[in-house]
Amino acid sequence: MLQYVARRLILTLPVLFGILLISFMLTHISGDPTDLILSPDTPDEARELFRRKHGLDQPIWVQFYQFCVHALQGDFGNSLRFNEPATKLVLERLGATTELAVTAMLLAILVGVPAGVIAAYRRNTAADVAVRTITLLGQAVPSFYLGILTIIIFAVWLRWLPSGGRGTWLHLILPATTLALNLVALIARTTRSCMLDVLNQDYIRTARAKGLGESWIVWVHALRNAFIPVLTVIGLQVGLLMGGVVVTETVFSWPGVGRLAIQAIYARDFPVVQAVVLFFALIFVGVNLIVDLLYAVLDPRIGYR
Amino acid sequence: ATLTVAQNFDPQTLWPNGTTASDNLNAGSAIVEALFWVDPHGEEFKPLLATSYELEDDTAVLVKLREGVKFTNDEPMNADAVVHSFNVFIDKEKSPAYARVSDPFASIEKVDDLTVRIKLKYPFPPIELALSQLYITPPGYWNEVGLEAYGQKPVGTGPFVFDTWARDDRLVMKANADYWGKLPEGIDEIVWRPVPDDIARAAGLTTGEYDVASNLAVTSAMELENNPDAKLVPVPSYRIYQIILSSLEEHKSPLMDKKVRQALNYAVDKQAIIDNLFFGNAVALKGQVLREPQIGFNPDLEDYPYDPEKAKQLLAEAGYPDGFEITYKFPSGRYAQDREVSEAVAGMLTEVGVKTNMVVLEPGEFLRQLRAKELQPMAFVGLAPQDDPDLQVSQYHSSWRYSYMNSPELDALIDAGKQEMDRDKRVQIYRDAMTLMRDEAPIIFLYGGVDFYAVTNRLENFMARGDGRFFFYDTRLQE
Amino acid sequence: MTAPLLDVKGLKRHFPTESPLFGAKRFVKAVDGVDLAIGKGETLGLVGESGCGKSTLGRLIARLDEPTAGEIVFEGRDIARLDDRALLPVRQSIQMIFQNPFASLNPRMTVGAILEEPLIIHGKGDRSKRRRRVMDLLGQVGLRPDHVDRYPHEFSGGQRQRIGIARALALEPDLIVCDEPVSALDVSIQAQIINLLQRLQRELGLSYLFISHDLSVVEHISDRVAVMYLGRIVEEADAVEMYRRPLHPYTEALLSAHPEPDPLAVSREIILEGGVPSPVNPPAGCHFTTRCPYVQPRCSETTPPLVDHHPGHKARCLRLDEIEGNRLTEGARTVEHKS
Amino acid sequence: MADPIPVLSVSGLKTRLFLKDGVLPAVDDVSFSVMPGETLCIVGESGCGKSMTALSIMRLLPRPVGRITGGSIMVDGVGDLAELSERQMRRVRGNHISMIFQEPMTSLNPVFRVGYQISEAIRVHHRVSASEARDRAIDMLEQVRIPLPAERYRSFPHQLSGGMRQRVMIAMALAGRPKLMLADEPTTALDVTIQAQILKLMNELKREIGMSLVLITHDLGVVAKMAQRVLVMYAGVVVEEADANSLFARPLHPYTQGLLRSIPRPAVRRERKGEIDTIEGTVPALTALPTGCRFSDRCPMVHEPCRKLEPPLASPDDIAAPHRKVRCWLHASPPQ
Amino acid sequence: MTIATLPLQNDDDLPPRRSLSRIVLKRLLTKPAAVFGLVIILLFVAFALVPDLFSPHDPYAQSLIRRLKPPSFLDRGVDGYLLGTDHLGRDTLSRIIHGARTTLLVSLFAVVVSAVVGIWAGLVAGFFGGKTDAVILRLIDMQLAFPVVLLVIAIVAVVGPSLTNLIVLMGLSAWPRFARIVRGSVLSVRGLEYIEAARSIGAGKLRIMLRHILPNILSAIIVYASFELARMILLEATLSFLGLGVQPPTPTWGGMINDGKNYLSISWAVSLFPGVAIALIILAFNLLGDEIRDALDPQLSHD
Ligand SMILES: Nc1ncnc2c1ncn2[C@@H]1O[C@H](COP(=O)(O)OP(=O)(O)OP(=O)(O)O)[C@@H](O)[C@H]1O
Ligand SMILES: Nc1ncnc2c1ncn2[C@@H]1O[C@H](COP(=O)(O)OP(=O)(O)OP(=O)(O)O)[C@@H](O)[C@H]1O
Ligand SMILES: [Mg+2]
Ligand SMILES: [Mg+2]
Repeated sequence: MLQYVARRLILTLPVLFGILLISFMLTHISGDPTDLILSPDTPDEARELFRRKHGLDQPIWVQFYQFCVHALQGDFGNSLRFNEPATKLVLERLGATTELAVTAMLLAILVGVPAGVIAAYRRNTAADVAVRTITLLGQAVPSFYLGILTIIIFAVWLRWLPSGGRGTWLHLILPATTLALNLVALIARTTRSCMLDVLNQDYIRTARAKGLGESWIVWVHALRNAFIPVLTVIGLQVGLLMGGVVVTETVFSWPGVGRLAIQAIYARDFPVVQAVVLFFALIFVGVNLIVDLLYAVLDPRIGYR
Repeated sequence: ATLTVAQNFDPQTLWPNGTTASDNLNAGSAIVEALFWVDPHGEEFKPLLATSYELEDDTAVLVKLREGVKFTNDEPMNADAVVHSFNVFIDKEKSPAYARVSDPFASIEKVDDLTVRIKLKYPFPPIELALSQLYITPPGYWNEVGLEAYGQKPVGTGPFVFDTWARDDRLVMKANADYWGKLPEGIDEIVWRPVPDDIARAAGLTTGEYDVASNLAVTSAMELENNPDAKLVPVPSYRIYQIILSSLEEHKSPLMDKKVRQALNYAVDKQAIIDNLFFGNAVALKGQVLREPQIGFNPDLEDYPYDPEKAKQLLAEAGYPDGFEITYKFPSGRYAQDREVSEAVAGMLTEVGVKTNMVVLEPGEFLRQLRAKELQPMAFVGLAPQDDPDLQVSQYHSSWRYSYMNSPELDALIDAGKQEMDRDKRVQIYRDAMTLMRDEAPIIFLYGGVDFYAVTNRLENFMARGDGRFFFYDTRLQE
Repeated sequence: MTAPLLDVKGLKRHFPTESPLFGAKRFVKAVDGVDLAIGKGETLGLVGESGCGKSTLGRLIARLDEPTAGEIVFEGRDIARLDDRALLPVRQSIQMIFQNPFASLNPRMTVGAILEEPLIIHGKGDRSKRRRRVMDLLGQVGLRPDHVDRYPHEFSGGQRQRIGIARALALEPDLIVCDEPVSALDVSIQAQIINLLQRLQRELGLSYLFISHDLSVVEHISDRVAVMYLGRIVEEADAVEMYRRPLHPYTEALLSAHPEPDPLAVSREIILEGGVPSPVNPPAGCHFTTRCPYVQPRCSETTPPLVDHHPGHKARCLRLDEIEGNRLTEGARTVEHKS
Repeated sequence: MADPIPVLSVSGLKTRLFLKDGVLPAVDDVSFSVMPGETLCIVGESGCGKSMTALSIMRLLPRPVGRITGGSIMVDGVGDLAELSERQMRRVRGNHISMIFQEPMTSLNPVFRVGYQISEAIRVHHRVSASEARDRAIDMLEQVRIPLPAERYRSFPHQLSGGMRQRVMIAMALAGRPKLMLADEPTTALDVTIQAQILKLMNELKREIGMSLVLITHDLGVVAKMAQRVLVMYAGVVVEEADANSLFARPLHPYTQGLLRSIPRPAVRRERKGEIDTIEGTVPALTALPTGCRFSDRCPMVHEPCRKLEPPLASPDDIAAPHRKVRCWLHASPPQ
Repeated sequence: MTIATLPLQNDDDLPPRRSLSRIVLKRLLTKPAAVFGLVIILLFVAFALVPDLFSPHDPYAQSLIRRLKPPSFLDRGVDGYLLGTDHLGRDTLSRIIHGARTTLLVSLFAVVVSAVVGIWAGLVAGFFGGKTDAVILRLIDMQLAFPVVLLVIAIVAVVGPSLTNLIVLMGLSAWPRFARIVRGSVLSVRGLEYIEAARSIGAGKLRIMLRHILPNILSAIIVYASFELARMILLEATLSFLGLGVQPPTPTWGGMINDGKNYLSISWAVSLFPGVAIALIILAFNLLGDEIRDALDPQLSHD
């Protein structure tokens, strides 16, 4: 198994390198940060000093070389805006984002999987229709809109929940729900179709022939099998989740990496953008590695090859 | 009690001379104070850490400091601290953001413990403005921790002391028990919350989570008007909204023709925009880029009236009886309702036959193009230089980085005004400049913005300034 | 004796298995040194248990796979290493009928399109000529002309297998590899297809490599039969001879285990004990040692050669002489049924 | 000694599949019974309703389309299965009646250890502790002659060969000590040598435990080897029922005759390359059955009444064979 | 030479010659869900093609006096403005009708772009396997690990949010998901006997990929595309929210929701109706996608 992990990690190296390369190029063709960080009426002399201080006056390939050398050590340089190490800025906010993303993911799984199971088992009944409707809403409502809507309803009208910020678990409810809705849709849908597949399998018939109870068959025998493809979807969702936090964190003033990222992009704060992208990629790769390992736990047919 | 303030963004640094962004300054200057400040009420120049200044000649200023003031780490606030702060301030590498204001400063010398002499490179009429932006930091602590760490955990003389800061979440300050002046009443603690979404900011105020919310969208503001627990504070902003009409040679377009530029001014119903998009909460420009109380404001000038017929006639005279097509750039998300205003203006121009190809720009790209003089031939901008006619008008000087006009006459007036230390003469120069600009119509004169703050009724005497700054001196928070 | 149509020599196909990060690569030796020959108009039956490499051998001969080693001499030419382009003419001569009539026809193509495709690929005739040929083919396999525009799912299993046969015939091949062509069919349809194959052979002079695990069918259709075990041919003989006098212990067990459809037949079934070995890790020496009732230590030491034991009857076993004499009296456990 | 009571007695069983585009009479008026210790084979080609019959007995018809619409399924000591509630039925499955399926590869849940799957079958019917169940499961594995049963207990299905998996299936089915085992083509997916092992094992176990066996197959060789009595099905109905010896010796129904002839038998094989006799045509779709006898459009001996009326399943009236039944107008007098 | 044909089966009623697309269409038309989806889609497509035929007003005609009116069937509504007006006094219904063009154009083309790239990548990866597969998989991983929104923002910020740029970018952001789906399907089809059969008659790689594999994985692709379409519509809306969407004043549904959200408390109608339009079209595509999959599937019994 260690070998498997090692092998997987080696395979991710080119991926990470590619991601760094792309993010470097993207940020550097997207404009001069001095314009964005210094006010427009700053004299040229001061601009030059700023550029020199941050190495922006060097030829692009020199910058790239420097960047690679430092990136390998986890150093993306100082944020142009904050004058602090980009890595530090990201790490400071990673906890908040993780809290939000993990909660949203758990929520999505805890709602989406049972919903999908029920929809599959009670195919074409009211429960199925309800699940499909929620799935549709999850696909049709933009999360920024949903976010604002929930703020107005639950914070302003009903006064049940705070409108934003991070703090108690009450603060977590609205952003996590908003973030989860899109995920729920896909998870429920996938679970439903996988369950439909599995419920038709011979071994389910075998389980019935043994005289096992229906709920045991559905929630243990069937779900354990159906969960494997669902897990893949969940792993891939992490990528979407990372995109989703950008919007959700902005709407709910959540002090996370997504908000940092979008501000950094707007400000062309290269080091921060690169650090964020790399961290997101690492998380994605890491989560998917875990997913792969979980596969082997859930599905004994898959060895650590 | 605790006062919670919701702004758009988390400060990048709490060292006020680190950036010019108002969200930073509002928080930073509650801890670190400047020599002077401009009172939002009277727009008057008042002493803070200094007690007075005196122009020894056109290029030498003698500043007297307040006695007995200490930084919260017990370092004394004295001439040494000012000299130290001054030297950092004029170092363009350390405080590039202030490079334009610090440019006239040449050097400083300590006269005695509470007196310093500042030398200027050239006569500089808005010297008060410059002095009000020099923030005084304790040299001992500064040298110990360095510029970056200072910004993360500043020590100053202000009414509040830094407590904790969870990035992008909350910045907590406690009242400074040893404050040299009068502490705001009832505020033991200020919590600064960054809330980027306009609606969320307003929502949080409605629910009582925030006591002060800045920079509200006009739609949210309207709603808050009916809130019994909070009051809406509209503050006319220094920001002047206009549509650039480039007349530069290299930007060939129908706008090269003065008549066309005037025609466009006639074609836009500014009052309708103000009334409908801002619910009346904006100030129509009087055909000039200076505001009513500003030095140089020309009371004799009138705005271009809304007159589409006249506009068509002028267009016809200029050789465009059927109008023309033109590119129109504008940012989305940079200014209040920038997108709506742009769409409204474009709609109005269509009525007189000018079809616009609208190009929306992401704010970052917008700023880049502004500076690179690429916002041609026509673009929506809101310029907010510091509160001085020269800083305002010199943006139309042909040598200015993003001036989209080239008028030797205007250049001459600007150059004259820049050095004129005599107030009355200076007023006349800028009035002439305004008259000239109205006629040349280098821009479509739109409106002066209004910033909206919402403040809980518990807070009395909240003061906000047209540059997005607000202060807690003299405020009172009820239990 | 004239040169056979097909002559396979020392054919090997080793599939690499997923190897660990470091360490030697491992292989599934699906086909491990097979020699066989098929004459013109002849049917060679190939039997053996599941996974012993029958299909792989068939696919190699039809050149749907590339051998690891060995020669496939077809009409005097080694086709073992030809690339796709060079294979194109060969494909006309060697065709294949697949096991599963439901999976071997593209569900999104009409019967006409399926039968016409080989003609298009090989540039045979124009549109109308091809159409006529398609109709002929349908007739040859007993389908009606109006079936031409239907989709495979509209046919029964037997009809689908006829389509598969028609496709194999389209290019007028000399040799057809039949990989279990009837095992997915109903009992009553199976006979129809076998009859059809035999009739086509008589009339077109085809040669068949007939792969099956149904021993009765193989006995019926084959001139000669080869028995495979774990990648190797262990016995080869004339069909009658093979069924009457199996030599190799595996063949013997296989034939004995085949249930006769007659409740009164006294079966002398040999039940094989012992684990079925994995093709990744076959036992040393004779591959059958793990299950052979006659096994001796020396069987694991040398790989027995495939030798003529009787004229035209080859087998791969070290103990043939000893076993043959006292078969059924020693070693082999037999079971009486219906006593 | 009184006549023994049948373990299972099915009468007039009708099973329908309610599909989107119509109702499929998958099983139509099937009756038979199984005596203690007896092996009954059901033969017939693909799609004739063999599996549906077995699944009807187990009440495991495909949901939601399959439903029993008529007849009774009496099980000794339980009553009519067709009348039981789902909860009651659960107690019958795996306890009174067990079933093993054709595909050993897919009939075991791939994610659970085989031992667990067996002990689960034990624990669902008996109040035993986990470790007791485990011991009994290992016992079962030993009974089905799996070497090193304690080790195999911890294997996952994919780690076993097809023959081993089928043994596990059998062990699982035996776990509840059923009186009756339904085996739906238990060896079709296996090699002949392995098939021989499994069939032998089933015979041995049957004798040891004293249970009855219903064996579904289409391989007449297997039938010959295993059956005491045989039920021949065609297109949803039973066309012939007889003891094994007489069926092979003298098949009565033309379909049975055709079936037996279409196997290349030693006699045919000897004149190699001769044509095998076949039944021409294909099995009709259950939705498009011919009127009259279902075999009429393929029957070489078809005559007048066959195309009009479906013959009853009855003892032949032309020969003395009291224990045989056949559904053919050749052996029954057509109604006037 | 001919061979005595075997006796024929008993199907005398010969079916007429049919093309697959006709069969599929015919099957679809018997399904209420499919018909519903089809009608909605056709309606919106008609809107997109000839918006002027349907829209009661000029979608760009603004009147600041008439702004933020509720639907005409409610109090304060203005006759002739069925779904009310937006913040600039433009007719919401007309903007939805005209918005269909941009919204469908952007989302459909973005799906097409991602499908074309993704299908090729997936086909090639799945079919050739080995090193090719490994390289494409790495590319997929790379793209998947790159947060899409960030990527699009970064690029749009540079190249500007023109319609073509948006389509290409959004399309490129989704290709790996298509590629994965296609690759998976190819792997499951590649081993089937009819692919082997095609090789045995000498069919080349391209022919096998396009004639034999692609049609058989089409239904998976169609269903997935209907899903992806929804995502594209939302992505455009999100980009509008971030100020990077389609240029104003061109109406798009997502943009309209975004404009409307600022007025949520003053006039809920502004953002509600474009939202309903999005939900409808997504529902329609989902229904149709599922039904097409069923209709294409020969395993399911039809007729
Ligand atoms: N493409 C492949 N990659 C790896 N191993 C393979 C491949 N094809 C076949 N094998 C392995 O080669 C061995 C022989 O397989 P083959 O399909 O030739 O057997 P077979 O005799 O036809 O079996 P069956 O009777 O089940 O069809 C098996 O162990 C199989 O798993
Ligand atoms: N789930 C289902 N949906 C629709 N039709 C079905 C279903 N299951 C079986 N059938 C149909 O019911 C009929 C009887 O099927 P059954 O499985 O009993 O046949 P069988 O005799 O067991 O065949 P085989 O030998 O192939 O297993 C067949 O025509 C079959 O097509
Ligand atoms: Mg095979
Ligand atoms: Mg069956």
